[in-house]
Amino acid sequence: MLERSHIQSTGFRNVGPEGARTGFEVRIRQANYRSSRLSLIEGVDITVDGVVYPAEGNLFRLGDKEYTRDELNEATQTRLYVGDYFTVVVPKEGGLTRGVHLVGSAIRYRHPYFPPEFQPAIVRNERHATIILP
Amino acid sequence: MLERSHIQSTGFRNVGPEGARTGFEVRIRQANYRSSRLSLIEGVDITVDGVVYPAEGNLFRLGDKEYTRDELNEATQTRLYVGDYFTVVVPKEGGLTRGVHLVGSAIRYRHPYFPPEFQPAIVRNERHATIILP
Amino acid sequence: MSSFKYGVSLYSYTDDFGTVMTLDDAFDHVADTGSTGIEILGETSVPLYPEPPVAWIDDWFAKLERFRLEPTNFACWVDTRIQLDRNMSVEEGAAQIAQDLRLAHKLGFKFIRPKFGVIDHDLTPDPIWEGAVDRNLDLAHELDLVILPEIHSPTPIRHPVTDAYVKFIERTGTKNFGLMIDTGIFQDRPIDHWGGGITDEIKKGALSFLNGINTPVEHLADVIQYVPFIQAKFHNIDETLHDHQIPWERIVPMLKKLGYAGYLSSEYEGKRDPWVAIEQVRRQHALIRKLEEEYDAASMEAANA
Amino acid sequence: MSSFKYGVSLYSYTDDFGTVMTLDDAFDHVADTGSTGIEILGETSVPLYPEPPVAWIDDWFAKLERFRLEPTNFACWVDTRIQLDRNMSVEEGAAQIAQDLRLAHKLGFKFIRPKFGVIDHDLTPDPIWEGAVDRNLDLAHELDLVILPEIHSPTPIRHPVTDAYVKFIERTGTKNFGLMIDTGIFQDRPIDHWGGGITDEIKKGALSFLNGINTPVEHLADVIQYVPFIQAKFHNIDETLHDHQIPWERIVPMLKKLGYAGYLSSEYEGKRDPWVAIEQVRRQHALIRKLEEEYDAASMEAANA
Ligand SMILES: [Mn+2]
Ligand SMILES: [Mn+2]
Repeated sequence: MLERSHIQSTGFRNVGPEGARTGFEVRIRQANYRSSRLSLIEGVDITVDGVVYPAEGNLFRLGDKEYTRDELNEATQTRLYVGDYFTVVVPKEGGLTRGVHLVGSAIRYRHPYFPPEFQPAIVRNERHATIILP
Repeated sequence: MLERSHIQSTGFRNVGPEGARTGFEVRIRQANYRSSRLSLIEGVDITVDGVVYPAEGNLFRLGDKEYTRDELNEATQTRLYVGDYFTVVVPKEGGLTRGVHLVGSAIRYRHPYFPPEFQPAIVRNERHATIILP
Repeated sequence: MSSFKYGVSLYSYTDDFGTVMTLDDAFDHVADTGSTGIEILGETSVPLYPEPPVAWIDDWFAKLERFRLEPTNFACWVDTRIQLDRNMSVEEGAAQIAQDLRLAHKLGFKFIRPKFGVIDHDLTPDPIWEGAVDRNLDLAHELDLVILPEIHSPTPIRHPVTDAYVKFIERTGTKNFGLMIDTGIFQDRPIDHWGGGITDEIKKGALSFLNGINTPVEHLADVIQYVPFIQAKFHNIDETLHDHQIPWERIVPMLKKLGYAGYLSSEYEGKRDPWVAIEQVRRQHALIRKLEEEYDAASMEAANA
Repeated sequence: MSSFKYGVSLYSYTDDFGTVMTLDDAFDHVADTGSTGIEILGETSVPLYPEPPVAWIDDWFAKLERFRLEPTNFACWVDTRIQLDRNMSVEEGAAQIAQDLRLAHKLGFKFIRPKFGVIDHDLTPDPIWEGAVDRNLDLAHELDLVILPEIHSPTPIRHPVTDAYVKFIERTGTKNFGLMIDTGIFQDRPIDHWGGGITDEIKKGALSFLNGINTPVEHLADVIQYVPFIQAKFHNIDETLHDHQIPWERIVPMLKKLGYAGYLSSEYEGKRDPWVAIEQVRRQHALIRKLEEEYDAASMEAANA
């Protein structure tokens, strides 16, 4: 089972070798009521302590596979299922400091059954989450 | 998975044939942090809309087996596991009316590692729950 | 006297599913309401949709039997704006519907509800809908399934979108295409806690979502002959069994008067706090059953007078 | 320089387990803290305790490998007041401990913590404890396990109960019995949100539970030679990594000074709202690791000066 908040406590961590971190990642649950073809997800913006890391620079990971924004648009037959999570990988030299951070996510969903002016629909979440290993 | 409240929405229902109900039952999750030998549970009082149905008159059901209070005391090797629920069966001619009721439960736990003056420890819960079929 | 069938759509448990509830739990909750029918969202409830594992399908039928439930409607989607730079063709739309018909049939369902992408603010479905459905009428007939687009707020009953569906039925004479009514169209008071998937931006831009479009229940008479299934949308029922948005005290007598004997399948769409939906669905069943019994009792009395 | 080992007790996830969390999830949460050890409550975490299915045991070891965790302490109970009208005999107590030793060993644990029933307000353990343990020292030795009673608030380090355990160790010369410290004994400010199992009646009658008994951290020196494992009890750590009850800034340097190199196994016992424990445990690990690094850096500096 996943945490109710979109952003999960577990999975918030630095990436890359200790002492030479290359970035951090955030685990997010499927925030829609139905599973989504990846091509309907136009990327995810991440905010940490007020600093925005826009979708354009982030990778989207599902299982073992990482996707750029262009690759998401091609993945019409791969689904993010309800009850599953994905991970947003954010490049940032040195990673994040140890401690509690205010983390935000903005998932850009395209819902074909919403009127064109509401595309993409931005689904937001914000919470505190903790980096244990700097 | 069970509801966080001890008293569950599902499982609150009348028992006995329609039109000639003999009582009602309430489903309650294991409210302790560890599994309990049934002999450590000294019964469960139920309250509905202010009317108390004391443990002495109720049956305790785990799986398919029903226990009186004396039978609970004998069941030293049967356990109510964490993540599991039990059902309290309350005799009441005609059952309960259709609609939302205020339901309370008071589980009488005996915790051997608490001082003798705190035996049994009464664990209470209260919530609204709905009878659908009168 | 004809009577309603009672069911629950697992849409009611949105956000609970995957955080506090498994599919097994959902079956238990639905069955304990006294329902006979279960409605699912294909993509949501079926693991590895569109190709669930064989073991899961076996377990699906074992659960139906154990909980004494029959599959009712299988909700699905035609994602017309499938990619940023292109829309689905009629062929792709038809293939999507065929896939859902076959899966729904394999799982024992009677209806599918494809949700088409729209092209404008009026929620006009992408014009591929007609060709995509047309090409599937024979398959639906063969599999004994009815394809039901949903009449959903802010689209009322008397509206070009609904008219186009009715015209299609009349033109083709098909029995495998009909209308599903979502009772959200009768909402006559504002929603306090929205549990649908829309964002703050959309709420600001489309107040009809929140205020309700208050379709007169009398308009049901226009289309009831084409309505074999109803989603009983609601948002908040309090401890006195008072619904704060949906006028059941007008909907139930009208449906009874029109002889509706199909499902009322609960679609809770209120506050998304964990576990709230379980209790809300139970309240709705208590409320609608009470109103139905009151109507029946009054009819009986009138007949005996 | 010796350093702590980091672990988590699944007691931290009380109330989450079975409502929002499976055992698989718990492994994931523990591993993601960077821990190497997992502590369980036998009766809580092991299905069909004391006889888990063979398939579950296989899966247990598969999970340990997948999440790279080692089993640390296995918490268990000696329910002396087993029935309303009688207490356990020494033989029954010994059989209970033997059963837990065997199961803990089968699952790869290094320690068991039997919680004995008590006979008075001072929490004096039922006198059967000594005979029941004595009869198991050979078995514990054979299985390479250490039996650890817990020094738990309101019982401090300098107290007849602790003294009796130490006397037992000295008399028998055993290496298979020791002390577990629960850091709740160092609590020096009142608890705002209690997540333990006690009721309102007990809270009113035993304020030391809530206010803390403020055992001086210096007293650790008396017993540290007998302490191979510590439960890192805590209740509330805020966004600035400030613990509102437990003085880690005094505990960590004292443990380092005493050369403690065993586990600190998180025992969250605060607010029991769903999912709160997951984040609280992470904060505790960030806090203790920070204090340990600060101590190490200061020692290094002093050595280099
Ligand atoms: Mn609907
Ligand atoms: Mn402890």
